[in-house]
Amino acid sequence: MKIFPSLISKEYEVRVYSPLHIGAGIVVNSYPDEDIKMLEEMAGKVRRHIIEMIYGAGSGHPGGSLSATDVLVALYFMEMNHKADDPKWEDRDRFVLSKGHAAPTLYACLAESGYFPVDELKTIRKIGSRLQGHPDMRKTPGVEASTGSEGQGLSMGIGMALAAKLDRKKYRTYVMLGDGENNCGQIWEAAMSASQFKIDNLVAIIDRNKLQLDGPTEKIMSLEPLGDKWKAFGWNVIEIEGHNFREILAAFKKAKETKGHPSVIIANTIKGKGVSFMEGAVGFHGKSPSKDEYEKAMKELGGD
Amino acid sequence: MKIFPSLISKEYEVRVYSPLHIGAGIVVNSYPDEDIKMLEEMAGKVRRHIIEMIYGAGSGHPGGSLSATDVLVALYFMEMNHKADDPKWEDRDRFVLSKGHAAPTLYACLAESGYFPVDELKTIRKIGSRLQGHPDMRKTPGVEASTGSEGQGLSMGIGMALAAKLDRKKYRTYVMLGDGENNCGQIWEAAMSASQFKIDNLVAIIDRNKLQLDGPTEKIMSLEPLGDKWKAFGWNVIEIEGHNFREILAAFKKAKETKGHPSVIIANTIKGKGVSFMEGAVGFHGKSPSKDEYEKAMKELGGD
Amino acid sequence: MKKWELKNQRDAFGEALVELGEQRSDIVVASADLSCSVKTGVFAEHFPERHFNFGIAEQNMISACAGFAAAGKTAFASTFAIFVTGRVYDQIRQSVAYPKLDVKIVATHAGITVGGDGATHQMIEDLALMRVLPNMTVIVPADAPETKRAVMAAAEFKGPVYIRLGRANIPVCTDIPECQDFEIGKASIMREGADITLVGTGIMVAKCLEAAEDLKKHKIDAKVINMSTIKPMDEKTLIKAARETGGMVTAEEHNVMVGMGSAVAMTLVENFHVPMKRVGIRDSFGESGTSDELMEKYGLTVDHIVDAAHDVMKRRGR
Amino acid sequence: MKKWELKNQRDAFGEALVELGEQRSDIVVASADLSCSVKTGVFAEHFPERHFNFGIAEQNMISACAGFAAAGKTAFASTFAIFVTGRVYDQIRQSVAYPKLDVKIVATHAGITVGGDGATHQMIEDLALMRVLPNMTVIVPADAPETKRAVMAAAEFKGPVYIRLGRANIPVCTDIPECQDFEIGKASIMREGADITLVGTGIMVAKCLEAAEDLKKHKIDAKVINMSTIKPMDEKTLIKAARETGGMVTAEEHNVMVGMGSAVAMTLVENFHVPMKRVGIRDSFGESGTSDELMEKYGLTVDHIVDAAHDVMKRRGR
Ligand SMILES: Cc1ncc(C[n+]2csc(CCOP(=O)(O)OP(=O)(O)O)c2C)c(N)n1
Ligand SMILES: Cc1ncc(C[n+]2csc(CCOP(=O)(O)OP(=O)(O)O)c2C)c(N)n1
Ligand SMILES: [Mg+2]
Ligand SMILES: [Mg+2]
Repeated sequence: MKIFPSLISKEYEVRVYSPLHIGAGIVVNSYPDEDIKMLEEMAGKVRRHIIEMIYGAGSGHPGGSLSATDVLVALYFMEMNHKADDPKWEDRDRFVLSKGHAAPTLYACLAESGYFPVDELKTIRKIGSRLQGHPDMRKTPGVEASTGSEGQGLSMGIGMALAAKLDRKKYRTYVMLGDGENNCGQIWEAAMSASQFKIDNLVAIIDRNKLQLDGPTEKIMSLEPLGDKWKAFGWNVIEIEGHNFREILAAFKKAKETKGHPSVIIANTIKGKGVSFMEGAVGFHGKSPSKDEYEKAMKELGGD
Repeated sequence: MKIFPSLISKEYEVRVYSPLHIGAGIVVNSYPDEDIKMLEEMAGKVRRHIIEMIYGAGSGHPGGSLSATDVLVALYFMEMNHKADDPKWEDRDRFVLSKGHAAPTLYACLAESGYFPVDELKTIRKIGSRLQGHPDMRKTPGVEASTGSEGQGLSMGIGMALAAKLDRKKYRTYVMLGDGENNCGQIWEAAMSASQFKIDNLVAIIDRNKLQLDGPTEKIMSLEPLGDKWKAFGWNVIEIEGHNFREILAAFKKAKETKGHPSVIIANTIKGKGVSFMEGAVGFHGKSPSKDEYEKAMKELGGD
Repeated sequence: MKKWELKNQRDAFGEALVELGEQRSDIVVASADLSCSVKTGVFAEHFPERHFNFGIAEQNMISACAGFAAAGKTAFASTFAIFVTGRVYDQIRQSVAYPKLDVKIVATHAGITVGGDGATHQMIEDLALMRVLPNMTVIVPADAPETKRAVMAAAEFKGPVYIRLGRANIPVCTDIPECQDFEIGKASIMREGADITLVGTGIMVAKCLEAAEDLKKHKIDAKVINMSTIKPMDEKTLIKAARETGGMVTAEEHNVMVGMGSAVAMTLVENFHVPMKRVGIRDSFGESGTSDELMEKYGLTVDHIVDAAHDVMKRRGR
Repeated sequence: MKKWELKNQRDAFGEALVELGEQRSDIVVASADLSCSVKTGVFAEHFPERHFNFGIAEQNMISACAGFAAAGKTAFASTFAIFVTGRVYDQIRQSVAYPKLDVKIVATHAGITVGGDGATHQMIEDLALMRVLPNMTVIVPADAPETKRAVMAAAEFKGPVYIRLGRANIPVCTDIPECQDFEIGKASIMREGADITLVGTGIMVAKCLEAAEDLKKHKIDAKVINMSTIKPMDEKTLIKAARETGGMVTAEEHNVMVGMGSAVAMTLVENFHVPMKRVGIRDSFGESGTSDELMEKYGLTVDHIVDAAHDVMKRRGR
């Protein structure tokens, strides 16, 4: 499903850093401003859903949900082939939200794509709901993997991507990781094997918001030089600004062009993006806003 | 304990590759040939013990035991401060054999150091023995950590090295890893944290024998560029020929001089080293030799 | 119904850690990017140099604690129950339990009372995992004060200990003389009774006490046992109670397949078999919801205990 | 004593995999640097493109198999029991069991019969770990032929399955009509008897049969049940046997704290309680030694079963 099909064949321009590529660095393309604006509007809508969901549930993870929003909007409304009216369509691209605590972002994208009524979003975390606190592939249409325990999604993506190759299918698999999640050893097991198996139909996206639960990643468990780590594990590394749709889309394109290696997109983001007092605030990793905060957040996000 | 104390203050010469060091590359020193020869003779003795133990037990891991021999001999008979008559001496250097299946090498070094009678070596893997199939710190004097499930020893070493710092003790911690063991995610969790905690009293040694259980590492789960991986994880990387005592000792020295970073020594070795038909033979990863093979091996190793 | 005072087990844990830190310089504490939630952060504030945050790398944390212990420290490792048991079972087994090292694993956010986070965060199997491990001692304090006593006792004890705590504020029920001297391996009788024994652990102890009140109305006089050590189990107290009351109900916020109740069942069949019934989660994962909704849905209320007791009485023809 | 034919369960597993590979193109197989030992290598020879060796990275292997299953494959993941249960418990839980994905975990080298490698390689807790997992089916075939039948049945079955195999060559005891139609969840009665029931699983089934012969000499007529599915447990057959014989002995190469015997105990106390005794490893790690020495030392011989049976008979006053 391409919500904004007009974008597909357009050119766009962006700087991409891709160590495995000779001559990589600049991709010249351009998207019409008005189409990018449509994506941006969708992102605003998704962010408002996130705040409403978490406020309504009284718990959840706003920070990492907001930082991941633009990448997910780009995936669901532009990059991925998928059909809301046929969630199990065999040829659909797969998305695994390895950082499962950003479930609100995923649910908002799925609802806005038409997998279930937007109205159902408010049932998140409530008993009996199809929208669990962390993604549940058995309960929610459109959710491809059950996640929540960090570190496992990239491996799942590897299984899916290898299955695509076995079945000679064209679908691609996208996995979003938290940056803190890069602490998990299993990520590096997966990284090593994806390169070993030459899984070039797999794209990992790191939501590089520089915060994990207890504080800044570079203070808790330093990740830098992060790109060098992935490169040394055999990946094609693309580094972008993760709130810029032109860069996000360029990165997906670059990844698609890369053969023989898996690609990782390091998306530099801001935790809590879009809500001033949540931006870069470690306290909003896993806390629901108060009533005042809720109202202020909605206003900033252009809600009424 | 320095079995060959005459070596301690001598100069030696060797090429060392150490990416984190400015000006690294060459360390000029030299050891008297006759002292190196004594280490070589001890290595021969240890290798003969290994073959006898595994043949006597009818099971065990000759390949990785033989490749690790020279590094362990250098540690136990030259590099480490330890006392066989006081195994719990507080200031002793620690050694963790993370690749626990090379237990025979460790046991031979401990016995030859005097921790227990050399004669006891033949009880390995027998019921009631203090010498278990994999190292058991509760049963065997001199064994610092219980290992066997790969991937855990570096983390243990981190705890020991941090404890030394807390206690303001000078002892150093050495951990030997298999190269295949680098597949384990926990190794990379440990690698990341050792660098985060700036544990410069910790040295990891990778027995880079290019084989894991199912075949060549580069075929099963490719590790290269291995040095780049460790460097990207914040380690001081030293690459040496792991059967050359001059290089081994120079590497330990180089590691000791490195402040603020943990050091990893990639010791390029030959699996099965010293027994022609075991060298590079994947079949001898975990198989005891037949009677004929045993006799041939002992002969090649200078046994009678 | 008695109005309980509510307190948080995690706070009690944090408090105990600080006291221990003051008393003993050989105490070190390890976290895994959840130091605020599990209250090791409180220790970190007081003793920053003895607190180590391993990030989201629980395996490394556990084996590193084994290294600490091998070097003479008493190490506390703490994070959510879901991440400090199954995620690291092999590390606990090989690095800690097998060499009997002095590592204390304190799991918070155990059980379905975790609430909204859902099944992926609701650990209902940890007692099985820790019980089956040779050399492991397993403690489930009934409330906040007992948590503090248990943590202090665990620090005193030489060897691996697992302590299970919840997330929520829970009733204080151990403010009675019988519970003041916490002894590992010793169950406490919270209420005497002659007709049936209710054995609770953790959050379910207070519920057993409430159930006993309820049963009194039906002229059933229930003994209540707080089984705060799951392993080693206080078989003596159990067998005595079985003899005296002739029937037993167990209650735990855990999968009944292999939890405290199954340990009780084994003790009974091999020693003095009486009819019993287990209250607990019947072999299914949890889900999102409020604590109370989930306790109701998964069969963990006072009423469930009362019903189970009636059931056992009926099987005995009474 | 009957002279048993000895066969290897791993060979049977390899054979079954190749047959499955031929029958079904949706079968994929994953190894973790032990493909030769666990016989997935045989499948790899026939179907190299459908075999994936994940190296010494068991966690990645399990979650990747979940990904395979999510994409429509039936995935077999196999390595030593010690590395494919505790090492990856959280991965099995979250990636496989919770979403009920079609992943079959085949563990070889379970138990102390592993021998020389010692405690670190002797998995005696896996049945507890797998039993306590909701949605998991747990199978312990008694010998090589039953292994093949179990693997074929597991492939047919939709959802997560755990199969436990040993290392050694073991007696073929299921070459009887009662065992030919392997059905998951169905125990088979290997021998009728009126005085006591011996329930064995895995390698202990043949020993129960031998024990029954021995008991005959003492005029005790023992029924023998092969409990090849540990979960779901065939409670009907168990309860019926308890009613008919009034006493029970269980035997397993596993920690008795939380194994097959404890599952049987629970069924009994909650349904029809009879005296019972569990034969198994009494909550300690193993060690290096030969299989036979270890079976003797850790209480897993025919004599141990016979003694337990006498014990139960005595408790019943017979
Ligand atoms: C294995 C595991 N350990 C701990 C947690 C608890 N936890 C949830 S989110 C989080 C921090 C995640 O940081 P990051 O990956 O950077 O996510 P983001 O910043 O995008 O929210 C932690 C520790 C978990 N979900 N899984
Ligand atoms: C976690 C774990 N998985 C599997 C094994 C089984 N195993 C023992 S040795 C070995 C191969 C090790 O290869 P490497 O680390 O290169 O050791 P070396 O070549 O030095 O013998 C494997 C897979 C193990 N011991 N631990
Ligand atoms: Mg982050
Ligand atoms: Mg190797």
